Amino acid sequence: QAPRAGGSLNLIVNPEPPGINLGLAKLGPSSFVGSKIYEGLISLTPKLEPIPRLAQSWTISPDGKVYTFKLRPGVKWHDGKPFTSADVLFSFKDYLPVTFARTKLIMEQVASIVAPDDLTVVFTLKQPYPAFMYIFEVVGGTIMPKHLYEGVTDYRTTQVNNTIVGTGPFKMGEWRRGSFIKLVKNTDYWEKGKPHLDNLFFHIVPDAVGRSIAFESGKVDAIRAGDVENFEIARLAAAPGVSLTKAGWEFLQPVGFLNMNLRNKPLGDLRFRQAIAHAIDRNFIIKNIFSTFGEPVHGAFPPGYAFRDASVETKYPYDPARAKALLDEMGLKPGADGTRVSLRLLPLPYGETWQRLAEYTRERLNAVGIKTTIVATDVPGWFSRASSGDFDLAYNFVYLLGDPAIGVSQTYLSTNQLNRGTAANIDGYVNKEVDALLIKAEQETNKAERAKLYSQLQKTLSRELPILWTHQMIMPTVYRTKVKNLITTGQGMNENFADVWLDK
Amino acid sequence: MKDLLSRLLRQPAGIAGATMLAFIMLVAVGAHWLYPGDPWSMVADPNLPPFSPGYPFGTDMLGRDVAAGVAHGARVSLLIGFVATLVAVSVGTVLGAVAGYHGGWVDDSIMRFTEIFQTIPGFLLALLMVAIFGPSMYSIVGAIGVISWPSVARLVRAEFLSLRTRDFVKAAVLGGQSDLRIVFRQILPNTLSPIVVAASLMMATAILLESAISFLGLGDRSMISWGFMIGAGRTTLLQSWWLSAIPGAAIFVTVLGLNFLGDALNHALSPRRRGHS
Amino acid sequence: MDRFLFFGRRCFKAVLVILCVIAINFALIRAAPGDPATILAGEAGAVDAGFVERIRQDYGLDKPVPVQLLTYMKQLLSFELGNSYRENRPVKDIVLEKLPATLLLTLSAFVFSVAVGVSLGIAAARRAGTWFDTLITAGSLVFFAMPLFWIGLLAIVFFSMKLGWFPPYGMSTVGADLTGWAAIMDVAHHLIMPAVTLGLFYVAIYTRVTRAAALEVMDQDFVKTARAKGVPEGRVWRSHILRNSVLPVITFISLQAGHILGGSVLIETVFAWPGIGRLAFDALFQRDYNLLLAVFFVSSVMVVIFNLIADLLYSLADPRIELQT
Amino acid sequence: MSKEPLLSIRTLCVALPPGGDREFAVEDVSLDVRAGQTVCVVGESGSGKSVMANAVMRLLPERTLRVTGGEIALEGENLLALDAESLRRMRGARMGMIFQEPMTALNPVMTVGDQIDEVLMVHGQQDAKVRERRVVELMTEMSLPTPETLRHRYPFQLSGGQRQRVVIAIAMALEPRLLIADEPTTALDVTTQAQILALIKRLQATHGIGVLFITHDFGVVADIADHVVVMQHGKVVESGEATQVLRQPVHPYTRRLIDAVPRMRDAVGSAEASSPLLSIEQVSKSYRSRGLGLFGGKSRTLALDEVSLVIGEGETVGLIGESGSGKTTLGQCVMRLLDVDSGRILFQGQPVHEWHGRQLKALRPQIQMIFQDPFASLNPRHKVGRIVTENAILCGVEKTEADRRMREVLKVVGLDESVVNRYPHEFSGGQRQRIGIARALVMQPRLIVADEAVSALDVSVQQQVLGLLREVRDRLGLAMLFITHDLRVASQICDRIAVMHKGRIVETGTVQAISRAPAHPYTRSLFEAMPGQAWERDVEEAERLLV
Ligand SMILES: Nc1ncnc2c1ncn2[C@@H]1O[C@H](COP(=O)(O)OP(=O)(O)OP(=O)(O)O)[C@@H](O)[C@H]1O
Ligand SMILES: Nc1ncnc2c1ncn2[C@@H]1O[C@H](COP(=O)(O)OP(=O)(O)OP(=O)(O)O)[C@@H](O)[C@H]1O
Ligand SMILES: [Mg+2]
Ligand SMILES: [Mg+2]
Ligand code: NI
Repeated sequence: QAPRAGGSLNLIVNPEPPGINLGLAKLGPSSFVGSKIYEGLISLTPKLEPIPRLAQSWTISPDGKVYTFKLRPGVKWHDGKPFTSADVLFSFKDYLPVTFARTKLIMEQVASIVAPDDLTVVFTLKQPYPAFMYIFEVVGGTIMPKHLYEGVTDYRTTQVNNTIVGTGPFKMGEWRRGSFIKLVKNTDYWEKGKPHLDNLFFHIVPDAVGRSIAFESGKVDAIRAGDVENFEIARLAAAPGVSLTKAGWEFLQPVGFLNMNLRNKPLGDLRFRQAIAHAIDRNFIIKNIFSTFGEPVHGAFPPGYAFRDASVETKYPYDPARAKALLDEMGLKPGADGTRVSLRLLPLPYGETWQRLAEYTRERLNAVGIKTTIVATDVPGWFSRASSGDFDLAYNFVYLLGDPAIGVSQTYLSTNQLNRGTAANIDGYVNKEVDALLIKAEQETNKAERAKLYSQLQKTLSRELPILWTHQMIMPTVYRTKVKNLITTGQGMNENFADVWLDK
Repeated sequence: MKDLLSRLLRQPAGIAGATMLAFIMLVAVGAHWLYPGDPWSMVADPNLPPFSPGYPFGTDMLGRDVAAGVAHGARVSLLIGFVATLVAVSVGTVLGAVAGYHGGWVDDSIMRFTEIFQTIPGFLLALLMVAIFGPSMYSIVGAIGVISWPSVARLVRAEFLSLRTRDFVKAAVLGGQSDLRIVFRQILPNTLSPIVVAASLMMATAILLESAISFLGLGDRSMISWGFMIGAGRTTLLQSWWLSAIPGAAIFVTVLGLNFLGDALNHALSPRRRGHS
Repeated sequence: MDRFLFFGRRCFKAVLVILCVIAINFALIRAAPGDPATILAGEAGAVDAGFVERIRQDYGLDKPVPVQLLTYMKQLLSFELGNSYRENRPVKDIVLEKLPATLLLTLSAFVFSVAVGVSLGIAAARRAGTWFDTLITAGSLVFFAMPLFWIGLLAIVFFSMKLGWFPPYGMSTVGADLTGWAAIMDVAHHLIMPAVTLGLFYVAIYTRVTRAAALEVMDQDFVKTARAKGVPEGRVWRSHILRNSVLPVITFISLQAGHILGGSVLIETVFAWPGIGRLAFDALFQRDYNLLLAVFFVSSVMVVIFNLIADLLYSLADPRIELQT
Repeated sequence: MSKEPLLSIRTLCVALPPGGDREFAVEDVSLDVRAGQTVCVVGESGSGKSVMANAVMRLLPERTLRVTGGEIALEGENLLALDAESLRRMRGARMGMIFQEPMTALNPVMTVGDQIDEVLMVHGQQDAKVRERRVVELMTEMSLPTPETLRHRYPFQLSGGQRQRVVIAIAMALEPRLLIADEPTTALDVTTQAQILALIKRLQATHGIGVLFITHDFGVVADIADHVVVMQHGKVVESGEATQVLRQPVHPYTRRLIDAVPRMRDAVGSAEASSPLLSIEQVSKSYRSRGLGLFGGKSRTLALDEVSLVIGEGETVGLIGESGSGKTTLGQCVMRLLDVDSGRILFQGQPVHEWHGRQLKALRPQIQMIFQDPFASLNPRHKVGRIVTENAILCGVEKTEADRRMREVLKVVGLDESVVNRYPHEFSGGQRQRIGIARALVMQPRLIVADEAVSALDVSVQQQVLGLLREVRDRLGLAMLFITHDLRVASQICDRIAVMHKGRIVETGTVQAISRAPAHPYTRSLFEAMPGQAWERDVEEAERLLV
């Protein structure tokens, strides 16, 4: 079927992003909108293989240290200026390291970046880093227009950031704050004949019920995972002319888990953590709290993730009796009211589902004699408590970002503990062997060797249980069937939508 | 007192209000007996609709009994309403009394202070305070109290301003009574009826405020209150309407009851009772 | 002349009150756990050491709170409200962008509730003691007793989903690109549900106040005098009872100004109305200090202006009132 | 005079709602008002005077007060049978009414001109110019000063007398045949009252209207009535020509009422000198009231202007003067409820105006007060026992001693001991005033200040309380500062009177001496305005002849 040109696609962005300058704002909503305007050097297939975007082709030296990108010729910024290797240099050397901590961290591995000509960029690493390619997708490696920033010193706070100029298939149209963001077709897009759509509208609806009504009443054509509560998905998807897909989250791959503060007694005791693991029914969580959108996990590497080795994992099935036995064994006898020990649980303040998960956990833990109090906070309070280690238990989730070197290491490295964000090792897990494995595996270019290292890592982690992994989050996207090519790559809804078109 | 009660119950609004509140109170008191155990415990299949056998109000997403939640929630909601009102009324009464009795610069400064709190949009202030101290029963009660006292203070002040010029106060001064005694023994008892009326209405407002705070996701997750139930259940409005409709109805009945009672009290206590009833 | 002086004094006092409001809010906001830096860091997921400190320095958050307050006040004196940490734009722009929506919403709600409330109150008082009176008083209470957001949600489900009469959310039809009259009608169409929902809550209040006031006025001698003059009943109500009954309503209005702004937080959330109520709520959860302070500032100013207008109205409606501060 | 009555009321009955103290507010009342005649209706409070008047205007609240029988005819037309519209046309045009309170009888938010204008307009005068001319004309006729500007004022900007004139202007605007006046002068002071009465008389003479005049003041009746109707408990107990009823009352109730009217000739004054108990020396007092202006420019009212007065042991001094002359202020300075600005107050030679704190507390029991409004002066939440003894106990009197005193005092004021467990609202006005007196007496004071202590009471009750005060005073040898605006009342109890005018004491002396030869022009006008003087002289004459 040949794509049909024209039409507007109506989407929901929630919450309203603080800004859509993707170089600066990397949060979910900003990426969702910004990824239509800005581009990276590459994109990723569902199997996470790189696809050319601003880079037409690339080569990696055999020792894994030199990455040479050939850029696409004839690409123009939305303001008509030509896109060149200088922009790439500017983005990775100057801009992103200031605005985005992850890029800054990874750039520390880079020895030099040079541009031999207008259409070539060469990155030379200090040591091999096989995950390097992943930093070039649009969100992590947003290419910013150098010409706008001439003379600017502070990239993070300059007002130039409010000028939205990218190379993507859509241009900034109108942003009526609190109502909608409108993007319009970039008629000068480098891929001739694309994009198919004329306009993109991102509706802003702060209330969850309002969002599901927005979809149901036909005002919007697609909703992303998290826009409505999971239990609404089945009903919405059942309507005629509506489809559901679970694809498009291959790169982000979120995993939910329970952080346990190992610094606090008795959480430092492995038996106690195991008891907690046995006290919770992952299947119940997936079925009743996440409305079947999830898969149980028993280790740091969920199904489908690179280098996963399920065979080495220690499993902790739901078994309250076993949990009690472990607690007894530790000498934590129940008191008169059945309480063995009291803990504080920090729920993730991201909507009712996570709150219910906390309530469920509290009930299950209470049932085995671990008296749990929910310490409610708002989002900033949560960030502040979690990242400073002020909790006993805390629900959390992270994006695994394609490669363990980027997505996993941060959570277990003993050198990356407090006040470094919530994806860090806030539990205070210290294991020299794990540290060594992580660092070694990050630089290992041989895939088989690397797999072996990670296999070892998974074994240790699942045995020591520094974190209680609960489930891999399955992220449903519900959309009207008339929307074609909505999700085609591993970037999912963060793809640039050049290929999307509307059927009659 | 007996007289007041009989006057109260002579009005349809009084009867209606008293009946509604008595019923709710009965449920609140009897919650432990009606639904022993923890209302949070997951006792049945999730999402049972109302009138399921054994679960007249159905169950929620985790299989908790909604009826048990409503019964136990009555305790918490009434408590929050009551304590918040108590806080507001005590603070407001003391400040209003001092301002109204003393007059002059004391009155002026207290009224300026009150004005400040009336100028800040109350609900936003409440949200801010709940966010600061973390969502808990105490912070919610405190926040509601803080935004409610100014109206009590104004009311009490106005009463005091008019009462302090009354001759019986002069008589007390001539009898050598101290200011403190005059305020508390002579004037305050006479302001009781408007305060009681205001308190009954304020309690209704407090219950509504708590539910609004919960709606915005700042409720206390360790106490089951109606506000929490609505807040937690509202996203399921299209799916399992009863999760928010039933506690909503409970709030409705209580607030309506309190309002009826407040009206009836107002009527029963007002001196110009002749004519319209 | 009197009015001019009155204005001068009122404004002077209002400025003091607002400065206090700001100081209180400033202290409160800073007492909240977490600051813009933790949020930025938290959202960035992974950060390096020192990142948070650097942001704090950038925003001057590392200084003691009193110093920060002083700096802020100085800024304020030159009508400078600072930049939003999050959006990295002047908060003035952000607030001004959303203020009209809130003004439109609250004023419509307000006009609706006063108009309906006063009419119902007078109607009830006129037939005091009858079933009609009971019906009105009890009926208006129904909406008073339901949580505001709950009425809103039900209204959306019923009037938008089931009947399709009104758009379920937003302030205008997205992507319709309407201009002129059509655009105004479009906004009006979107406005009806939120404004009525917000207003319904206050209808009960105004109904009661008006009814009580009218009952009181009804008994007064001058009403008898009017009747003894042979003034027709309709005119007795209009120019004697009504005019005197609205006085307490006006007093109440000024007391309600702060409330109605608070109510708009809920309504703006439920109906996706792009106003400053919701903005404040978001700013609070992002610890966007400057933005939040600006919203508090603007809404306090609004309340003050509202009170001022109410006082002026009062002094116009009641010649006995000498303008006092 | 024509034979046909203008207004004819026949066997009128108005039922009270169930649960009232009697079945009918007005029962079997019949009376006639003829053109050019003034019919006065007298009777104690609650006797049904107002209800009757409102029944004529058909202004009774229909739900609570229903006319159950009888007829009311105006110029032969049955008012009770009229439909709403015809009734409306009738009101204002053919019958007008004046109410007691001039403040509340006018719409506070409408200019007085508009209010007069309205009556013209609703009765069909569409031409605004014509109406305007008529408004000015009417106001001039009512002797209102500068009608052109005055008509744009609001009621609160007018004095009581002026307001009442406006009300009369409204009632007279369409020259009705019948004017009903329900206590039109009770709220006014004597001089203003005299003016208003003169005005009504003049209108009646020039327009030949019939006036139904309700009052409880026999002085007023004597001055204006052609015909008198006496009401008690809703019934007419006596009715007849004014001279007849006033001189030879037949019904015992009428006689009682007339006897209760205080008379100047009973004046008890004595100028005996005794040692001074209280000396007020050159006391000044001003009130600050906050004015407008950016920083609150203050304005001052000088309420007391270098006032001097001496009260001897056991002496009663009356303080007389029109409203606002500073009487209350002086009383409050004496009682130390207010601080004086300058001057001295000596009590038993002690400079009490300087006292504060403990010293003042010790002084308190010695000077006590009896208040004007007996209800407002008793805490409605306290039982009588507590009200009477509380202050004494707080001043250090033993509980048992206080109780003993209370019993004694209650006997003195003529109250049963059983009252101690009741609340103030369970008593009549006269009883309440006795409770107030008992409270003062329990403290065993040396001086009592009575501020309008009998003004709020009915004439008959007034007489009782005055008698009681006289008795108590004589028995206990108390000194008294008796504040009143009623010369007749003052004459009943005061040894001397002091006349206050605009913050100054303009004259002092015994009542007899002053009334015979008032020195100050203000005092003279005060005496002249006193209603019913002719009648009093006549009565005295008659009595002298009898003897
Ligand atoms: N609106 C009313 N509803 C019920 N009872 C009333 C009403 N107005 C008057 N009454 C009763 O009717 C009786 C007569 O009252 P009315 O006002 O005629 O007395 P009055 O002679 O005018 O007394 P006053 O001298 O105090 O004015 C009283 O017992 C009073 O309580
Ligand atoms: N609290 C006050 N503040 C300001 N002015 C006052 C105050 N009390 C009285 N005045 C003024 O002082 C003057 C004297 O008042 P005062 O009450 O002593 O008069 P009065 O002779 O007792 O009058 P009345 O017969 O009406 O009781 C009046 O002009 C009055 O307006
Ligand atoms: Mg009367
Ligand atoms: Mg006085
Ligand atoms: Ni004749």
